[in-house]
Amino acid sequence: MPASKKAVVDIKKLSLTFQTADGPVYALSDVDLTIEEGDFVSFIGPSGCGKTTLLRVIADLEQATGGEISINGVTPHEAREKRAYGYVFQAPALLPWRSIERNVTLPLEIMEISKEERVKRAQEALKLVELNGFEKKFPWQLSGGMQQRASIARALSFDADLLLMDEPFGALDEIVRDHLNEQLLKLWARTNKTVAFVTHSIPEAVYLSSKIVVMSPRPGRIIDVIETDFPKDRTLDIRETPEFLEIAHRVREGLRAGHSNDE
Amino acid sequence: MPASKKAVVDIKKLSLTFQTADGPVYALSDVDLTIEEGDFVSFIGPSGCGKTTLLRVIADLEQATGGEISINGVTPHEAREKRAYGYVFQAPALLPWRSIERNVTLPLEIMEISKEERVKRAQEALKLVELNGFEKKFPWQLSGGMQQRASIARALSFDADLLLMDEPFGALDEIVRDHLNEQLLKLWARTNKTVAFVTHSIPEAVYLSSKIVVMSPRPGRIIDVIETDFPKDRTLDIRETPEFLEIAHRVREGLRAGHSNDE
Amino acid sequence: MTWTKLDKFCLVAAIAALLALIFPLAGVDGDTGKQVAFVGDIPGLAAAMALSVIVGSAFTWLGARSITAGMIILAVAVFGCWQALSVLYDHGVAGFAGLGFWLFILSLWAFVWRGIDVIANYHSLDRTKQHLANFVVPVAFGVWLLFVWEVVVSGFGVPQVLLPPPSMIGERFVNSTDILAADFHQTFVKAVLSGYVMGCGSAFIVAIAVDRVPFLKRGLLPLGNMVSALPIIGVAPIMVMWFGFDWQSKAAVIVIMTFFPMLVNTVTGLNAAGKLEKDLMATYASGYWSTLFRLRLPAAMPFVFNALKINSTLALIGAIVAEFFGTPIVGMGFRISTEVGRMNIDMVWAEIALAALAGTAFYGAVAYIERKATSWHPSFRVRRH
Amino acid sequence: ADEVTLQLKWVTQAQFAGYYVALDKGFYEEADLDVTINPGGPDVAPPQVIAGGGADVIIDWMPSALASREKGVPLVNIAQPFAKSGMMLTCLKETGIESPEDFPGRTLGVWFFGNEYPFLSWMSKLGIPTDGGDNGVTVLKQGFNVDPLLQKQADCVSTMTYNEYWQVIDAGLSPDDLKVFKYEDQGVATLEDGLYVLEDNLEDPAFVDKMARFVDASMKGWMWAKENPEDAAMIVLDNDMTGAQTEKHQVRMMKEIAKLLGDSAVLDEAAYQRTVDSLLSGGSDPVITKEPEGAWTHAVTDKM
Amino acid sequence: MTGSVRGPSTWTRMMSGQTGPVCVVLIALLVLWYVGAVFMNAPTQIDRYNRADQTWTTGQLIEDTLAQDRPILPAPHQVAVEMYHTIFAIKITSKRSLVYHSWVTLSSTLLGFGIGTLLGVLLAVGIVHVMTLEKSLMPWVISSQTIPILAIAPMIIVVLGAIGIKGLVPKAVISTYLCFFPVTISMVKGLRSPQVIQLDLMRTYNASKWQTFWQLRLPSAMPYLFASLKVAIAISLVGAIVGELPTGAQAGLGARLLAGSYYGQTIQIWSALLTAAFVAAILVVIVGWCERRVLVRMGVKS
Ligand SMILES: Nc1ncnc2c1ncn2[C@@H]1O[C@H](COP(=O)(O)OP(=O)(O)OP(=O)(O)O)[C@@H](O)[C@H]1O
Ligand SMILES: Nc1ncnc2c1ncn2[C@@H]1O[C@H](COP(=O)(O)OP(=O)(O)OP(=O)(O)O)[C@@H](O)[C@H]1O
Ligand SMILES: Cc1ncc(C[n+]2csc(CCO)c2C)c(N)n1
Ligand SMILES: [Mg+2]
Ligand SMILES: [Mg+2]
Repeated sequence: MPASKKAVVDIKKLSLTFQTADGPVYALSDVDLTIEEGDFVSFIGPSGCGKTTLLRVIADLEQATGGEISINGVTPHEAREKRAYGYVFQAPALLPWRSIERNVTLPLEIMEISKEERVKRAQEALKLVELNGFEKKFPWQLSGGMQQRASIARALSFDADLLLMDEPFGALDEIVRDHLNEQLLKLWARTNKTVAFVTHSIPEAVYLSSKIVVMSPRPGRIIDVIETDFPKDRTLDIRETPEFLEIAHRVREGLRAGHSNDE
Repeated sequence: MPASKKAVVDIKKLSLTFQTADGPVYALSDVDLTIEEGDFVSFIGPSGCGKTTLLRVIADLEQATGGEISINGVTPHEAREKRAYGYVFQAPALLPWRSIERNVTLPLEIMEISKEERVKRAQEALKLVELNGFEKKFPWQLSGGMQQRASIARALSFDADLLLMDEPFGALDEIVRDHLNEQLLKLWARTNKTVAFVTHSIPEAVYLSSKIVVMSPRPGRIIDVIETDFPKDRTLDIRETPEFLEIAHRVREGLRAGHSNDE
Repeated sequence: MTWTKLDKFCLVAAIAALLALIFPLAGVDGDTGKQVAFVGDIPGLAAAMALSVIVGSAFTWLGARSITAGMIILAVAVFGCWQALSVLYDHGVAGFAGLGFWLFILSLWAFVWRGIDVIANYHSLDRTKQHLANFVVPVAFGVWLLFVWEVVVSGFGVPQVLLPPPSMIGERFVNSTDILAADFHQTFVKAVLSGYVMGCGSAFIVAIAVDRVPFLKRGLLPLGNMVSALPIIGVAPIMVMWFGFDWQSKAAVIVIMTFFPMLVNTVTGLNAAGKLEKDLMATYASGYWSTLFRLRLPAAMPFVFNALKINSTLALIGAIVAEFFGTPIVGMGFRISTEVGRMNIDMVWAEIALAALAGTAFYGAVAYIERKATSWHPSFRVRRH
Repeated sequence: ADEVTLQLKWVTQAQFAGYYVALDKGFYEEADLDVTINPGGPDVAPPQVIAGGGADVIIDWMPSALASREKGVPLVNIAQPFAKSGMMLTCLKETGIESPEDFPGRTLGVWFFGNEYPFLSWMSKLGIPTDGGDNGVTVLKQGFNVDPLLQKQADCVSTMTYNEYWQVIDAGLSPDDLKVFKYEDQGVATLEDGLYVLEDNLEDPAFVDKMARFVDASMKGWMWAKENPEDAAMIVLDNDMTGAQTEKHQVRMMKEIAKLLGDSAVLDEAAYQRTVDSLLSGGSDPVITKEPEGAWTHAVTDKM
Repeated sequence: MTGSVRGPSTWTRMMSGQTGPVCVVLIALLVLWYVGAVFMNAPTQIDRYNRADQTWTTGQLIEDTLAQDRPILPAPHQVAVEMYHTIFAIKITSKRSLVYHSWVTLSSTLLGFGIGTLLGVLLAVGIVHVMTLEKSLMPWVISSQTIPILAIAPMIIVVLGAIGIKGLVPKAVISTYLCFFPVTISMVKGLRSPQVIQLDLMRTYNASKWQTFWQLRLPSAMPYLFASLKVAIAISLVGAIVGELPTGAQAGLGARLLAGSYYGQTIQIWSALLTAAFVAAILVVIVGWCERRVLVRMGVKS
């Protein structure tokens, strides 16, 4: 790893325990991780292992109970105040009383960006996820997959340098998913954004990432970090390469090991 | 196809149109399909193409607006009254005021099965989906994937000959998913149940099915029916066979054709 | 330290207390033409004011965030309140309170608010401590309101026949327990409870019947909404005319008042079960009653409890009002309307206090049962924002 | 002109015709007064209103006024236009009540809200407990009308000669069906409808003068009303904002009221003393506990 | 129309809507009312016959019970005639016009409703945003409603009168007191109704409290607000009527009710009561109409 690269997310011995009525839930324990500028990091791990929780800690939506974390050298709280990142939630979280376009412009409105600019950027983002033509529709008039795409457009619209995406493509069929994977890769290659990406799909993780983080079941720990060296402008074809299959195999093994740990 | 086999689901020229405020929505059109006893039929197709709707018609939760359909030779309505099938919905649909165990025993209670028997069967079903130990928890205390598994256990608990499953494994990670795939296959091989299964995952469809139905975007039509002849006791290894890859390819092509039709 | 970080409430408290030391404590007695009292003559009050200045300025800079700080502030406030009362009654300021006195009350207000604020934001994993804090906050707030009432009424010399001070009401309350008990028995035990049970019970049963017959649902509910908008004042004399003077007519008024909220809520609740859940029951070919008991009634429970809570306050009010239109000579409403005419306003307020206590306890009981019975409902889970 | 606010004890009706006539016929204006008449209602306590500063002078019954005086509202009677009491207890003949001796065991309707004092003194004079026991009477708090009698929920109800009695008659009963006990006849009459002001105000000669003009003009109104009952009733009707009163009822009421009026507004000391004695004799629970002092004055009527 | 009827008949269409069933239920109620009137008025009527030593037939009895001057339960047509006379057959400026009285009541209702709604919303905003307010104030907001305001309404009128506030305002104060409560309770619920994920979304934008309020909390609370406004407007009418009782002879539906019961004129009571109910219904319908307008603008599924 060249030391020159800037660390965007720097996590040291992070742990998080939820206090619940039934006693504590250990969601994350002893997580060490550095995400560098321009990285595309995928998180993969069994359901309930703490992927979402980790992303939420990075986004200052959850407070760690131990360890240290800094985003661009400042605390997550300060980073949030600087609007340092865009977040795509596991569920679409669209506001039902706003049209698709106005949902996409919501963050821009809050950041007090001028009207024309807002509309322009929304157009671009919607085009990227192939939702142009649906600007004036309301969320309930769209299928679940389309809603999820709208929420991706919303996160892209304000061009943050760090993208946090929590299973953004979970509700989509394979074809659309492939297409969006390609779009996301293109965007990444073009803009040098840093992406943290949660997924359940091993091929997707391998295809998209520059770094794959494999997590173990609760309490979430990192059991493997796999670096890939496909070029940034990779295409779908790489999925057939032995290199790809090998990495996929390693991820699968890691996951399996975590699972057997569990039981 | 040997004519001797009994047709469990027999659909002829089925179509379904929703009347909505914005005009009619053509969800299904001209669907012809026979599902025979012991078949494992997967439905695959783009989001919003009518897969769920078709399953709902079979389950008598939706009335077709044209064509004919019979289940075991009787109407869907009669079949439902005979409790001919178990249904796993796309969402978990657990009752929040019942513990996991009591959610699983719900259908058994309705069918007036004795208490011990109920508890015994619930135990088995929960074990199958690896949720033993969570009997006394309430739904909101479980992660999304666990809830989905509980709902699968509920459908399995009462041993119907026909299983209708609508994307049951959508919210699960690959390992759990593989595991449940295996369990489902075993169950199918052992009991000669008939299964209708909706999925977005091509490998899953190919791996599980004896018949894959590829559907086109709205109005949902069947554009390809692919029969596989893997043995019933297949293992995960078959995924590497050329035969498997070839079928997967054919499904993908079908889907892609449907998509381009669309745009 | 910047200005914005200063504790503004403590600052207000300190400044107001300081000014209170300077401005005249009380006005001039109209008859004698003499100043009523000076701060300098009352060491207790002077001490309390000085203490307020010191503690206020100290916490202005220190910031009052810890629970100990809150306790200290509240203790100072309690001492101040005690001194203020003593000035009013022992030094004859009642009726003549001046600017200095009111400034001191303002200072106390700032203290009390800051103290309550600290305790309200207290979080503890120890359940008993948390419960204690959650209990102290509203009680302290209520006591403060009573204090303000007392001070304002006495300070301005409001005639007792208009509004008596709480101390007088409390005294009357304690001295008239036998009358209050008899009234409570007549109004609450006889009329309210029976009317409540009959009204809610019958509405619940009718709701289930209405739900079975969609025709009734469409025909009855819009009318039901209209009837619940009927002013009961009009209904009460009619009920007295029909059902006589005793508790039966009050129960009838309560039945009318509680019927429609319960009906409307239960019917809504019976439709609250999600489509998916209904489909699920359909796949089991579950019968009407089975679905009713296993799905629809449990799903309706939050709505039913909502109505039970609304009705718990409505019932008491209904009974009291109905008693204005004719009663035997016992009962809370009877007492209120009679004692106003006799200028025993303190007794009136003692009855009102009893009504508020009974109503709150009734509401609290229903809310407690709700919490136990529908603990699965999302609104009872921990809120994080 | 001097402003005067008068608080009535009850709703607008011929019971207060004199004041409305004086207003309508300009008698107040002639006396250089600008008078506002506030009607009362079932829950308006005139002593409370005057204590709160909502009126300069109120109309009240003497028992209630004296009781309020003990409670700390220093009311003083300045004039007493009504010389006789109009209260009575009206019973159904069919119940068999012939005399007060028949009361024990019966159910009687009584007005409360400060109007119960005459009844309570009467009962204590008779020695009949009012707690509902076997040898006592069961008391009901009677509502706004005479329904309890008509529907036989009570054996007797309180009525005024000028008002509720006629409602009973209007409901279809004839005087022969009824047995009435007038408080006047029973020797327990107390003074009704007097004018009361706050004691402090009387120290101000200007106020006394104003009141003198007010009482004088009011009495003019009363005399006019007595002479012209029909016209007086119409004036009352004009002032009734609810539009609920009927001419027939008000004319009849005016005629009955005329029988209660005295010749002048001057309080008769003997009548006052009778009222006080009756109230003091209330047994264990008298309406007033001690002989009131300064509860009346002739200062105003003397200046007329 | 000839030939086959296409689609459902007018009858079934009417009955599957709301108007049909409502009419049927109304007719049933009317019948019940007549029967009730006969039965409740019969004893006094028979009494009257007996007193007059008159013989009577059942038919005559029924006829007379439905035509009494002061019935215990007036017959619907008696009320209807009275309402016709006092609403349509009389100048609306007359003191006998129910339109006039309704207007008097309505003006204080609307004033009280306005203030009450504002107060209710403000309290809710405070409670949702300030933890201290929630913990200290909320229990008292609930307790405040267990005080029988109806019983102390006269004192409120007197006290306010004592400090020189008279006329419309005291009545509106009582309306306010009654109607702020449902608004506060539902608005607290409504302002808290955004899902956690939506609040998190606003957090990721570092939206200020006010931005979150305007963009998220307030729109989410709209359905709750309107549900409570329907209750509030009806209850504020009740408050205005209650406020009119102690001021006895002054105008308004409450004064009509009181005068009616003072003179045992049941017909007048019932017509005032029904008028009040109609006014309430119209107010609720107006609120419902506003609700639909707002919700449509918010793109909610119809
Ligand atoms: N607010 C909370 N209170 C208590 N426990 C929680 C809370 N949020 C999450 N958890 C628990 O923490 C663990 C990690 O949850 P998290 O949502 O991060 O899982 P995940 O890896 O995102 O799972 P999935 O793939 O299903 O989304 C889970 O076991 C969950 O039950
Ligand atoms: N009740 C309804 N009213 C109107 N349109 C409906 C209704 N239910 C479904 N549809 C429409 O019918 C079409 C088919 O929906 P369906 O739910 O069957 O899709 P699906 O294939 O299951 O999609 P997914 O993979 O997203 O679950 C969709 O376009 C949907 O919008
Ligand atoms: C609640 C109530 N209180 C008193 C009366 C009786 N009343 C009618 S006129 C009148 C005299 C007022 O000067 C009185 C006392 C009533 N009908 N209802
Ligand atoms: Mg997650
Ligand atoms: Mg589907």
